[in-house]
Amino acid sequence: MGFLGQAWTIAWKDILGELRTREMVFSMLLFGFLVILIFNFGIEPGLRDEALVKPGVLWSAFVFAGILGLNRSFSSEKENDCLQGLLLCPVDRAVIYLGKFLGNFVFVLAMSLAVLLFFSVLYNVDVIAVLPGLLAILGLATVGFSAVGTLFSAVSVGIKTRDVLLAILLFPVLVPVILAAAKSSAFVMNGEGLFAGGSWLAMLVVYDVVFLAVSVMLFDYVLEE
Amino acid sequence: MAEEQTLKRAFAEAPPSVIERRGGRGGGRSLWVDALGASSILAILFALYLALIWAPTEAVMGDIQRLFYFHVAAAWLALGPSFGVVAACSVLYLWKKDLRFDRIASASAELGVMFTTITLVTGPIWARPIWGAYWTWDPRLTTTLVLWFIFVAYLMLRSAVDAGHKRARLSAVFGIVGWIDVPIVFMSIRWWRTIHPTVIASEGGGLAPDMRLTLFVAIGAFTLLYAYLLVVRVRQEDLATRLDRVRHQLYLR
Amino acid sequence: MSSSVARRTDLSPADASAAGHEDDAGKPRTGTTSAMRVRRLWKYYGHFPALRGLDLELERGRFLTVFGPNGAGKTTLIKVLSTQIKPSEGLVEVGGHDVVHAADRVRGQIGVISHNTYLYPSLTAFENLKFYGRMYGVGDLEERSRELLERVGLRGREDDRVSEYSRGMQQRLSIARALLHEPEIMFLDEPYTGLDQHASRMLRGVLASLHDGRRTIFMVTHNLEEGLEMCDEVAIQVAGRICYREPIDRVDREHFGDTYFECVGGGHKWDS
Amino acid sequence: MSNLGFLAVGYGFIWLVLGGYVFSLARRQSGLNRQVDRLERELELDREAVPER
Repeated sequence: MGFLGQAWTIAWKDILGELRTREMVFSMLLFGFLVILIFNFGIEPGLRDEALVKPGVLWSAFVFAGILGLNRSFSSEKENDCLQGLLLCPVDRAVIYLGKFLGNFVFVLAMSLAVLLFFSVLYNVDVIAVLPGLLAILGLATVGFSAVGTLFSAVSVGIKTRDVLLAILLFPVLVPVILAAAKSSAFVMNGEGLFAGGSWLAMLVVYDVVFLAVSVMLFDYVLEE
Repeated sequence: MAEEQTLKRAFAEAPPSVIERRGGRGGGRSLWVDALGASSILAILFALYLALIWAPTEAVMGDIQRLFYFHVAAAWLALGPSFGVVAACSVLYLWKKDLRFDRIASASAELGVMFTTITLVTGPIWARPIWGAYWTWDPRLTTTLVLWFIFVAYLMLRSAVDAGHKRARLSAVFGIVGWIDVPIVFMSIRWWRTIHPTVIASEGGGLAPDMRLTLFVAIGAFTLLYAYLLVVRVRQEDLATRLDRVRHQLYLR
Repeated sequence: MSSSVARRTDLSPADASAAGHEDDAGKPRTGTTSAMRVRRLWKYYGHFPALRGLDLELERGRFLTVFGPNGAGKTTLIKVLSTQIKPSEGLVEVGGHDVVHAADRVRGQIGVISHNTYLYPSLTAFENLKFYGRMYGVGDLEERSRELLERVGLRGREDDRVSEYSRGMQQRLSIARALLHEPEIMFLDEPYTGLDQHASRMLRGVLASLHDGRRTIFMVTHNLEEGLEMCDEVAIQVAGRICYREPIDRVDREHFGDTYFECVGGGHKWDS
Repeated sequence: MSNLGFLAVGYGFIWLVLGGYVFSLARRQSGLNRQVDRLERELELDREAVPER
C-alpha cells in the first residue's frame, strides 16, 4: 500500500469512528450555528447587509467551530494510548501527519458546508448561485487551516491546558487565511466572481503549500521522545 | 562502573560550576559582557540626547514626533533580531539537539515581547494627537500586534510544558512556523488595507538628515541593549540549568 | 555506599564476553543470533537518568522476563527497545537494526503488548485489526484477522465495538493486534495488569503458544509468580541497570523472592 | 502644540518597561547567586564528612 493509501487509512479510521459516535461533528456544528446566531444579535440589522460583514460572520463561525475538531484530533488518540500504537506502525511519520490532516480536512469541510447552509438561510444569501466559487475558497482555506491546525494539535496534545493553548497558538498564525478567505468570499458573494479577488486566492494557495510542506517536515520533531 | 562515573561527574562538575560564577567563565560577570552593558548604556544616553534635544522639532507634528526614534527602534528589534534569533535558534536546536539554543531562543522571545509591547504602546500614544485615534489598522501596526500574539503564545507554550527536550522541541516547532508566518501576515494585511485608502502613506520617507541620523543612533543603541540583555539572560539560564543538574546528581548519590 | 550487589551480577556470561571485546562490535555480524543488543544505554528525563548505562543481549527465540520494582526503568527500557522513545546515549539494536536510524525496519518486525491496548474504542474488533493490518502492510487481511480472532477466542464478537468489550477481551484483542504482522520479536509490558483470573489464564495460554522457539519474547513485570512461569531467562532491573541475569534452570524458584529482594534492597541502599 | 504630555507618557513607558525587565533580571540573578552559595556550603560540609573523596 502506498504513501497516500496509508494516509487515507488513518483518515478513514478517524472518519469511521466519528460516524459511530458523532461526538465531534455534532458539537462543531452546533457551535458554528451558535456563533452565527450570536453575531446576528451583536450586529445592527442595517449593518447586516453590508457586503463585508457577512463573510466576516461566516469565517468567524468556521474558525471557532473548526478549532473544536482540531482539539479532538490528537486527544482522541490518547484513549487506550492509541497514539503509541499508531507510532509503532512501520510507516513514515509524514504518513501519520497526512492521515490526521486528511481526517481534519474532511471534518472541518463537512462542518463548514452545514454551517454555510444555516448561514445562507439566516442572512438571506443566495448561496446556490455562488456555490462553486465559495466551495473553491472554502476548500483552499480549509487546507491551510487543517495543515497548521493538525501540527499544533499534535504540539498541544500532551499539555494540560491544551484546549485554550491550541486556540492561542493557532489564531495568530491563521490571520492570513482568515483575511484571504473573508476577502475573496466577499467578492464572490457580491457576484464579482472568484477571480475578482485573484491575489487573495494566490495567497491562500501559497499559504497552503508553504505550511503543508513545513508541517510535514516539522511533525517528526513534535512526536519524537 | 557507570554509577561511579555518575558520581565522579557530579563531583567533578559541582565545584567548577560553582566557581565559574565567580571566576567569570560562563556563569556570571565577565569583561566583555560588562563592556557590552556599559556601551549600551552610553549609546542610549547619547541617543536620548539626540532624540530629545539635538534633533530638530518636526514642523507638522511637533514634539511628539520625538517618540518616533525609539518607537521605530523597538519595532525593528521586535521584527528583526528578536524573532530572527528565535527562529534561527529553533532550527539550530532541532538540528543539534543542544538545549543552549533553546535557552537563547526563549531569552530572545522574552525580549521580543518587551520590544513589541514598547512598539505597540508608543505607537498609539504618538498616533492620538496626530491622527486623532489611538489605533489604525495600518499594516505595520497590525502585523506588530499579530507578532505580539505569536511571541506571547510562544511563551505560553513554554510555560505549559516542563523544562527539557520536549519543551525545546515543541517551542522550536512553533517558533519556526510563527517566523514563516509573519511575512505572510504582513503581505495579507497590506493588501487588505490597500484596497481601502490607508490613513498614512509612508512615514519613513522624506526624513530630514538630522532626524535620520538620530534614528540610526537610536536603533544602534537599542540593538546594543538587546544584545546585552540577551547575553545576561542566557547566562542566567545556563547557570540555572547547571545548578539544577548538580543538584540532581547530588541527589542521585 | 557499596555497589557490590549491583556489580557482582552485572553481566551475563554472554554480555561479559561481548563487552570484553568491544572492538568486535564494528565487524559485520552475518548470521547474528542476537534479537537485541544494548550497549551502555542511558536515558535521561530532564536530568534524571532512568536508564544508567544498561547492557543487555538476548538471543533469538528466547523468552526473557525482566523483573524490577517501580521506578527501575523497566517501561523506559521496553519503550527504547520498541522505538517509542529515543535513547540519550548508547547503542541499541533490535532485530539487527539500530532503533534510532532504522526505526521503521525495527517497527516492522516487533509486536508490542502493553497494559494499554492501543485499540480504538469506537471501532469494532474487526475494524481495529483491519486498520492496523493495513498500516503494517499485511496481505490477505480478512483471513488473517479471522484466524487471529479465533486464536484469542473472540470469534463471533468481531463486529462488536471495542468499547463494549470487557478489559480481558480488550487485552486478548490487543494480542491479536500485536500478532497481525507475525512479528519475530514480542515486547510485553506488564500484560497482566488489570486482568481478572479468567482473562489472565487465557493470556497465559496465548503466551505459551507464542513461545515456540522461533519467536523472541521480552517481558517486563513486577509480578514474580506470573513472570517466572514460561520464560527461558530471568533478569532483574534496579535503578536503571540489569543487576541479575540467569537462565531459568539455574534459578531457584522457591527462593527467587529472596534473590529478588536482595537485588532490589541492595539497589535501594545504593540509591539513597 | 500641547503634545509634550503625550511625549512624556511615551518616554516614561519605554523606560518603565526596560527598567522593569532589568529589575527582574537582577532579582533572578541574586536568587541564583543565593542558591549557588547554599550549594557550595553543602558541598563543603559534604567533603569534610567523606574525607576519602
